[in-house]
Amino acid sequence: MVVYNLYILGKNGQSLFYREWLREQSSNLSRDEEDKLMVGLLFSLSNFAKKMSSSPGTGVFKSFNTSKYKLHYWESPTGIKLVLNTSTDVEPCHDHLSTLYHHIFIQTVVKNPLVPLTEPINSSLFVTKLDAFIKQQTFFQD
Amino acid sequence: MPVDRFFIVSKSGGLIYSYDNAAACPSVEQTLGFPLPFELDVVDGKIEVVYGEQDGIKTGQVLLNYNEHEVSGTVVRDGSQTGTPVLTLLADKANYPVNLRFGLPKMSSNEKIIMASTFHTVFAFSCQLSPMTGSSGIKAMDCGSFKFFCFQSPTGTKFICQTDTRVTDERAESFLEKCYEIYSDYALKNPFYSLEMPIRADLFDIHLKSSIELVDRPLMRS
Amino acid sequence: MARQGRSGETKMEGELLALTYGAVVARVLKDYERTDEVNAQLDKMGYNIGVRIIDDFLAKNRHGRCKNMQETAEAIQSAFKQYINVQPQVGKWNDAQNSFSLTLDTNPLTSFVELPAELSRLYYCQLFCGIIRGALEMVQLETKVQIVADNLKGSNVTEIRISFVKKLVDALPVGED
Amino acid sequence: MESYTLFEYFHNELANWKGFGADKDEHISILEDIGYKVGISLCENMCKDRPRFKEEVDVLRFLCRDFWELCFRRSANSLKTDNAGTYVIQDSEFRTLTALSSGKQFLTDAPKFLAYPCGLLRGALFALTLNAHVTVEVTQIPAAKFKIDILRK
Repeated sequence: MVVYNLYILGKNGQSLFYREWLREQSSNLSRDEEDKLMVGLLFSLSNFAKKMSSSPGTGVFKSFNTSKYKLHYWESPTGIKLVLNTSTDVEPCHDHLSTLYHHIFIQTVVKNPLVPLTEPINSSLFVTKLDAFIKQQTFFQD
Repeated sequence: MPVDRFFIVSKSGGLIYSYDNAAACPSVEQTLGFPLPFELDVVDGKIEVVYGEQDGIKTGQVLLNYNEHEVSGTVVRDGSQTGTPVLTLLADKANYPVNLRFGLPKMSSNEKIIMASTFHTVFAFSCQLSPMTGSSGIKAMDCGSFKFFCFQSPTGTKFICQTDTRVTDERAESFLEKCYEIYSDYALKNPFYSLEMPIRADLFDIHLKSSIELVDRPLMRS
Repeated sequence: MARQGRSGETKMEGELLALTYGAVVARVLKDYERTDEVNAQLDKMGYNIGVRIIDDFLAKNRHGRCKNMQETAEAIQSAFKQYINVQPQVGKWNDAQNSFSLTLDTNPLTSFVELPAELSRLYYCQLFCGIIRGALEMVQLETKVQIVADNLKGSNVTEIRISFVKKLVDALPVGED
Repeated sequence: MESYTLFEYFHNELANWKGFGADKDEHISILEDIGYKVGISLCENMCKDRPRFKEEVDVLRFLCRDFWELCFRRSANSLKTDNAGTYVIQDSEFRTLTALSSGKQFLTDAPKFLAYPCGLLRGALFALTLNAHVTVEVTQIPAAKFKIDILRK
């Protein structure tokens, strides 16, 4: 079980944060371009889930996996989007993403007025806590 | 039936086969006075409830009928040439009370074509964004109330199905691989079938349907 | 030294907020000539607080987005109880069910405040309006929030009116389909 | 207590507010002044049912325990004095700084988050009949070292 990388995107698709722990293939795009692609992907998938469900409001995109990775997606009610890519054997980890948001993002980003909510996060405290959190998880292997 | 929808998408993103057995969402009909207790807006060319869920009328539902007349897009088919824009009618107090029916319309053929092409693009992006080398595109997707699976043949044709949440990845994969066999037998081997064109072959339909039923049976035993 | 009991603690905390707010209002009044400018500044402060504190509220209550104004009203009611220890009443719905009033019988911000006559155009609690407006905007609701009854101006309650304006659509960055 | 949370977000807004004064120094001075006024009222209220403090050091102890608890949700870590009117209060996790960073990041912004607290302390001391000069030093967030000089008449 391995954690590859994490994206945090803002309410309007802004790039807020990116971190990678293990990545063997780059997309050959700039940070900005890759985030935009990710936002577009998530937007399409969320719409897709909404359109294809047979009961209104129940189709919510949560995760997908390919042959080599699994993408876990969690969105806060305020529109902040968390994307975590892991190896395919990791179970859905929405609880982990929501904990990350509630205990780390809120405590170090929302509660720090020096960090705007619409720009890349520049809080080293956030990064330290995030790293420690991810490394503690059973699905993280050094 | 755990398989709600099944599609085949050609390697260039065109929809060449579609099977839709998704349960229709029950519609809700209500007679309402002015002003309406919920908010309507145009979303993707249709009139949708965007906020203000009440009394069985849910966010995301689309307006299907206005006073017994069918609503198509944003206009009601009331006999006039182009139909009358519904939102204008609803804004006028004099037209009340009104009888409105809400629900989720069945996917139109056009919507399916667009869906196929969107999925085709998303599939490609999922490869591009992979942090590991040699990744395929999306194989399985969890959407809360349903799952979505995709099998891409070595030639780039995609076999896609939408199922309920009980279906496992393994069962879906074996189902889709079977569909690929069926496609290869009853479409590709059919001299009257042209590649990348929609499949219209009875034998294909028959074999596909029985394959779908097979997905059911093991579940009924458990 | 005796430790103060729970209710004593809550009361003192409420005072910390109320006294701080009072001193801030006094300062803003000094800096701006016109009271409507002061109201605007208090509203802006509230808005900036609202766009952040909403996450705190939703996280602590594991709340998702509300589906209609009734749920929204209940959530705001519960937020008032949580953050200022006073539960307002919700009522006076309009026919379209998209506008309501929050009525506070006691207002912790104004306990020790007496508004002089020359400041009759000041909306002392404008901060609340900004907070509510900012918080709701972050969950895609554009609303109009106003004080319609002020306990510093002869009313025995503080009444805040919240009206739905429109549902905001999640925007994509420029350049997306 | 959640009502403290609202105060925290409000204080954050004040620390970062661009409307107090034309520059950083004025901003800090205004915040300190607001804190001073509030500190006086708050402390008077807290102490109205208490017996008078016997000695100056009792006042400082009250400040770094009870008053600290009310305003900053914890007790300060230590209180030292030179017995000649100067006191040093250390708090290793000062409440208004803990969300900012844990080190040097945002160090230059720290004064904005300490101005109001310094004012509170100065006001509290005044309420307890002590005129004091209150300053604070931060070399590593979130640890703060407050220096209180009691001014003799």
